[in-house]
Amino acid sequence: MQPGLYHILFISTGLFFIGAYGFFTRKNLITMLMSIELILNSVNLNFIAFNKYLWPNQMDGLFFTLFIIAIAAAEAAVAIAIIINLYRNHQSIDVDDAEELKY
Amino acid sequence: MMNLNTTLLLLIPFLPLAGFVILGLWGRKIFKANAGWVGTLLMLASFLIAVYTAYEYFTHSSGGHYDKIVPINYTWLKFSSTLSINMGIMLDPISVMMIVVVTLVSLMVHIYSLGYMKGEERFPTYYAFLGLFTFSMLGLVLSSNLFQIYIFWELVGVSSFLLIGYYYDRPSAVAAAKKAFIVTRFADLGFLIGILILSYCAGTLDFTTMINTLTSPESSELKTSLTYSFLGVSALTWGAALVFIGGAGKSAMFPLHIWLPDAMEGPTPVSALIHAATMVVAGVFLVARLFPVFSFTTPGVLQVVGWVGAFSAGFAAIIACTQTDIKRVLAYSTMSQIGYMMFALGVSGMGGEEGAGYTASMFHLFTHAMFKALLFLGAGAVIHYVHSNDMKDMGGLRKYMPLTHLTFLVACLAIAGIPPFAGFFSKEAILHAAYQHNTIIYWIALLTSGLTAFYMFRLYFNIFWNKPHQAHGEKHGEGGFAMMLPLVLLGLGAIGAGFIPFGKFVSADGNPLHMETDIAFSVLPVSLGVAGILLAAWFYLKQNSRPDAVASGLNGFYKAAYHKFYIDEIYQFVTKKIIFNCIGRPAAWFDRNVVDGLINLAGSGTEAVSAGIKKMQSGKVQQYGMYFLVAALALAALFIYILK
Amino acid sequence: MNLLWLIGVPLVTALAVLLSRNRDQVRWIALTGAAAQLGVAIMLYFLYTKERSAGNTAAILFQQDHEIFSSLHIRFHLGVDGISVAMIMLTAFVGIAGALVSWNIEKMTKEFYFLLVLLSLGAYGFFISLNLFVLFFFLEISVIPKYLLIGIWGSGRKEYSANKLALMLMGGSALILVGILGLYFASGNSFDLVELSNMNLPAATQKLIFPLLFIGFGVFTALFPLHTWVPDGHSSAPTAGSMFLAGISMKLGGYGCLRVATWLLPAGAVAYSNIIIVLSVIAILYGAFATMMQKDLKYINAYSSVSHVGFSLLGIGMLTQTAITGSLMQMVSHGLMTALFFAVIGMIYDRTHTRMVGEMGGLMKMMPFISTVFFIVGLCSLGLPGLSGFVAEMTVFVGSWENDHMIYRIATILAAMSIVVTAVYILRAVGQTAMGPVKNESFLTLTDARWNEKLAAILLLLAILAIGLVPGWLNDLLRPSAEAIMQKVSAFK
Amino acid sequence: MNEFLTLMKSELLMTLLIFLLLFVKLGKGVKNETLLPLIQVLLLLNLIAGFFFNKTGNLFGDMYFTTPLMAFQKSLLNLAAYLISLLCSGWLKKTKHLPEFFMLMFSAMLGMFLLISSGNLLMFYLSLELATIPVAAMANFDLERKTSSEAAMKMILSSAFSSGILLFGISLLYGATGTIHFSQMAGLLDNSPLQILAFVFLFTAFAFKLSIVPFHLWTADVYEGSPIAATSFLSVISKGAIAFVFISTLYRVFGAMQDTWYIMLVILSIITMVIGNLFAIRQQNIKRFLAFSSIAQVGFILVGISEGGAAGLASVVYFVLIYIFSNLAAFGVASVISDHCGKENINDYKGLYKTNPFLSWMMALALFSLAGIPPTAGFFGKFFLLTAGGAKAEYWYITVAALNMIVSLYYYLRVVRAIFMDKNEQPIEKIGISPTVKMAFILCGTAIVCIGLFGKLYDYILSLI
Repeated sequence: MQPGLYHILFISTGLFFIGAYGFFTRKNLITMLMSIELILNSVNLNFIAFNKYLWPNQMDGLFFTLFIIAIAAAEAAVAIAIIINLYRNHQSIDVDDAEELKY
Repeated sequence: MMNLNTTLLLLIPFLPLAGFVILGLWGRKIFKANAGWVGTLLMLASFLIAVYTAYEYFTHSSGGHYDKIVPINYTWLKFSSTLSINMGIMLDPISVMMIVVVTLVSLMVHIYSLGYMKGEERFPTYYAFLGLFTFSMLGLVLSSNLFQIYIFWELVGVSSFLLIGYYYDRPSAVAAAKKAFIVTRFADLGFLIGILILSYCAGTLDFTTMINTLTSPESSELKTSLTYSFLGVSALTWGAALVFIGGAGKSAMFPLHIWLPDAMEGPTPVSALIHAATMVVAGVFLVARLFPVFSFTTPGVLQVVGWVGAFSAGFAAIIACTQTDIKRVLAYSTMSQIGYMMFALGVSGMGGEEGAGYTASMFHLFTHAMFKALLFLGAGAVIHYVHSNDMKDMGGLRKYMPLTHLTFLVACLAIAGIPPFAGFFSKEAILHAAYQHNTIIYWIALLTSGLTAFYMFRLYFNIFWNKPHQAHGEKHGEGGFAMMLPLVLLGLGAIGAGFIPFGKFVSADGNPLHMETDIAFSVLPVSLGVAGILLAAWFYLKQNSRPDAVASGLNGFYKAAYHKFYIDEIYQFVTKKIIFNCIGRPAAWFDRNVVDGLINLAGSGTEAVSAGIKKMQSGKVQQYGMYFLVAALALAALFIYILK
Repeated sequence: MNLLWLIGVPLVTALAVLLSRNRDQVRWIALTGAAAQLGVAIMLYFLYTKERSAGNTAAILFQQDHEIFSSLHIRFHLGVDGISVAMIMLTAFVGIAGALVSWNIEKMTKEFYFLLVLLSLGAYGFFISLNLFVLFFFLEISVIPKYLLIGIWGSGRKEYSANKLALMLMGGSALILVGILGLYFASGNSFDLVELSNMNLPAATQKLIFPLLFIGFGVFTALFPLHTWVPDGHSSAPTAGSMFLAGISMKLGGYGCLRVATWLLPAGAVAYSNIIIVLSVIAILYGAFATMMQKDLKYINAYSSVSHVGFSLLGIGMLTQTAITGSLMQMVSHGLMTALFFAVIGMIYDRTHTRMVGEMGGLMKMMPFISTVFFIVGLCSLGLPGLSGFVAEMTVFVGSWENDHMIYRIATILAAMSIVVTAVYILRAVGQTAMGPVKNESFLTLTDARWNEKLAAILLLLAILAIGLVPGWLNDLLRPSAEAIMQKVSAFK
Repeated sequence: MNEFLTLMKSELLMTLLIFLLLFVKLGKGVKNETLLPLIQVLLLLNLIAGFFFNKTGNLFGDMYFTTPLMAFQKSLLNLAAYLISLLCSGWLKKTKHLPEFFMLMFSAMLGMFLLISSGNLLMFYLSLELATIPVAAMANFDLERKTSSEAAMKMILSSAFSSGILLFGISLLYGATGTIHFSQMAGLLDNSPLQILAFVFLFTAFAFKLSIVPFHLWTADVYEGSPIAATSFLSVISKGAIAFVFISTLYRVFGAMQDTWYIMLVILSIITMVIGNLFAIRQQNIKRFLAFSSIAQVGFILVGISEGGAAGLASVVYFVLIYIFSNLAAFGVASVISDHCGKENINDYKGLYKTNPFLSWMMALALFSLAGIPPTAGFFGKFFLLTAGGAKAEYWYITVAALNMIVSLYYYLRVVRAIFMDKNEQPIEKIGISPTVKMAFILCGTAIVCIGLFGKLYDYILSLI
């Protein structure tokens, strides 16, 4: 059986929420970043699926995916740099250890 | 026609005003001790013009009938084409009579004070206030407009306040001044509302027009006004009654009389001027001024006037018998005499013989001004000498102050209604009028006249006879010439004023009225008066224990009368306990705590909410994300499922 | 006359004050500015009456119109009628008196005078603007100076009072803002007062917008129950601050209630007149009774202001020509009177360092001038004939009585009852401070008023007497303009 | 080619600046004292250049387009950047990596310029990330400070999460319409549930950047932790740029969904004003305080945006212009004081007037302008926003907005009160202000007082639309 659009959308939505769940629950900053990657990947799946099933004439979705991957890398680079600096200051990459700023 | 110069007329009130302005602004710096002369000379001029005016007016009747003349009428404040407050001068018999009385008594007081007030620190201020008062009183009696009379009414009140409170560092004087002002103010509230009602009904504030409108049965204003009513009483009746309340306040009628005895805190000449001869009769004057309206349109109110007057007359006379402060005795006697004038108006009709009460009332006003001023000035001389108001500190003064003694005796005889002194004629006329219209009032008046003779001679004997005088030895006790002159002049007035054919000049409808003296009728009142005098002599001529015995015999009643029937206490209770505690304090509390509290609550409530939601900003980035996603999904759900 | 003078003079004064170098310069510049402004105001009066007597019957004179934000229909449209002229003169008198009594301010003199001038600038602008936006702009200008004047130079719980005042006035402004925008949209985009007054907006719209504007302006003029900033604000403010607050700022509200709310929304005014009457009668009586219990002179005057201002609101609520004239007279009269009252209280406080009536007594002995003025103002407050208060209150009463219905009558009578209560508290205050024995030995060395204080008091007294003795001129000034407003209203009665 | 140069002028200049700094960095270390004035001059030139040769046109097959209004918006951002470089010069001089800071800032601005001009969702996403990621790095610029790195961490994580959701929305939008070009997309929108879901997700990205409640939670933490220059940048430039983009996206692309977003804006603007105000009341740290105040300000901007036409657009641009001056003046004062003694607490400001009247008046003026009190320009800005927002005659809506002005006045006055009225034994001592900073302050102050009184400006903005 050929997988249809809805199957893929189902998976991508699942991925999205798994990513979100990870972002909300994991305390390690790196893992949180990875969760965000999951969200981005669900988006990538969406784009590709839409491009293939609904609008196969143009490559918009595909290109978008490529850009997302690239930007995600850049974002991760900056994020990791920040996390490293955070580690220097806090001696920890646990998200709950950095909560001086509140209320 | 008569030869009246309007400028000259204006000078009558404005000369005293000039005295007020000049002495008020520069008295302390420039005139100092001469301030009295400035005031007196201005007053003298004013008096002379007033007499001249009166002469001109009364010698130019049109066939015995005296018209109302309004030589000056200046629109002061215009409300609508018909309704405006005018400042004018209206001459008619009563106003002309009044300007003479006012300027005369004022002049006497001015002269008298030259001696009496000599050396006072605020001597110029005193004369300034006298000027202000005289101006206001003259303005009042000359008013051509109902609102004008109210304006001067208030000014008279404030000058009375100033003069009562002249010794401003005495708390009792300040309290008395306040009381006088506030009580009369309370009555003025009635007056004001009365004015509003009457002006609305008549469509004008002008006396002449108003009286014409409200007394001619075919005028449309009257017809429509009679259709208005409130609580079953017609609007006009309310208006007239309220105006009378104003008059009753100023004239110290029961129950608004409580300020008058306290007002004796002022310098004695002031009491003579304001609280005996002029200001306190303003209420009588007011009723007389609007008499046609009272008489034609609201006879019911006139009944009330009669009863209130009669009751006050008797009531005050009883209290007067028990007081020991000589000025208070005089104050209650004033109240009693004004009661006479009031009920005389109350029992009067409008025209011809019916109007005898009106003429009698005015006549009594006139003679009373003479002898009551004289009594006060005499009492002032006594007080000046013994430095006390209490009759217990006096006695046997006849040898030390013979002139004062003599004039005081004349005045006492006059007020007691012994012929041929002035009081006899006017009182007789009043009793006559009462006899013809209302027997009960007549009997009250008769008894009161006996009481009057009693308490006046109680006063007289206690001051001049009774126990021998000790304190000052052989020293001569009379004041200077300035103080004696007015006594003599007023004494002459108290003797001679009764012989004026008053009815020829003053009557309710302007037509001359012949007043006969019925000897047979006079027997009863005169003998009652003589009885009163004899009784007083029996009690007080020599020091003895009879008064105390009688007082303890009448225990409860005497005490009540001595305490002025506790009216003051009732007022105290109402003001302090009810108004202050039950209205003022709660209002202030309510404002600070409830109204302001609500406003503050808005502030503190906001702060509380703000503190309550601070947890939302937890500082945890994961929670932020959660809010973010939930909010996004909720928004989407809202628009997809609910607000399609 | 070019009305720009009226805002030009204070503007120049403000700048000059900012640029001046020392305290003396500041004071003299401010005084000169205020005097010049008084001159301009009086000149305006004469030019106005001249124009009127020459037969110019236009509702609003000396109009000028400049574009600002043309796309939003915001124009710098100025003009005056009798009401504005009267208010401008009031402001000028209070302004110069305020400058005079502040002569001895030590702390931050420059800033003080600058704010004072700014405050008066707002008032002048407000009274001459004929564009709702400009009017609102000038109304709002005066909020911050008030806040700073109280907060910096005040006494007592000054920060609290300043905050409360600023926030409550801001609340009022917020309602006004909504009302103005409402008018703007309802009228098809117009801010112009003259234009709006000639439009007959649907009655439903008027009834919707009227309360917003009336309550908004009502906050400024101490409409019950939104008056609570008055006692605190007035009592904490420095002398000149209180004078400006009570003498000018509260009048902005009254003027707004009339000029904006009533004039533009006559149907609304008619619909709500009963409520206004009830509220103002409550304010009159309740203010008077609350005053009776006060012990601090400034609180006494502040609460009595609530009561007195109630008369001008009552006049507006009554909606008769005479009542409105009376209401305006009351605004002018109360402005002068209360400014003088605060000035005198300030003078007393400067010397005795207390404002508690219980601690004073017999001041007449040491300061006859101040005590006499105090007494005269008191008399004005209790409505003594010959002084301005009487004329205004009586006009309100007579005007109110013109209304036929029993409710109006009863309201008038209730309002009139306050004259007794007023007498009670005024005489109490005067009796306890100026009269009676001297309670405090140290007071015996106190001195009477200085030249600047005397001048200030005399200027205000002259104005009070000018109205009280010869009210005709003020009546003639205000009545035709009140009539113009009434013409709009009577169509809906 | 010619067209390319003129139309993309702002972006090209920005790129030029970035490369210039890169070369500076490559060469021998230039001292901050010499570099900073240079950058300031360059920024001024950049600002001036922004006012010339502005045309309408598009490039790269509709991926990029510009109009004079957009050029004006970019100039406003340039102006803000120039002011920041002046006002924060105290901190900038002390920072170790000055060229890097400006490089990051210019990159972010380049992203914003492209964002404003983007005609395509891809372009939009790319430039949005370009406008965001460098700012996170800027937030981390006080490398040794714990709060700074915490702020940066929160910023980068939140924005990454937000862009995830944005992308999910974009993907759905792509799925629903089959295009990523704005011009084509506008005609294809039909309010289907999928589109609404996609739109809401897209909307959250704007909401996040504009800090609309409840997407605002990162704002206060990041503002407080970041160095003041970064905070000013975030609160003024970033917000202004996103507001411009937001409004043009809503109007041009999602015009068909106006019914939906109008209600959304009404709801969110009210929540934003209320919550922003309520939080601002309690704040002690001046930066955090200004953060919440700026959230409340955004609520007002939303009121203006909700109008949906030229008046809304013009009033927002006008307001942002005023907001730049007002907010930067406030941040400027905070920055001067913070540099001098490290005090950022409102209580430390007590008695400031005694020692520093100039700064005090500046702060007061700025706060009054933020509160919308005349004669400051803020009054005009707020009034016009409400005028625009009230056009639908929803009285209760303007009433709520107007009532919020009272609450906001309350907390602005708190600062004024501390400065002018409260007593303090040890107030902040007298601070010497360098001429450039003073000039910037005077510029801000003059603008705050005069912009409103100079009415033509608003008409000019309107004429650009």
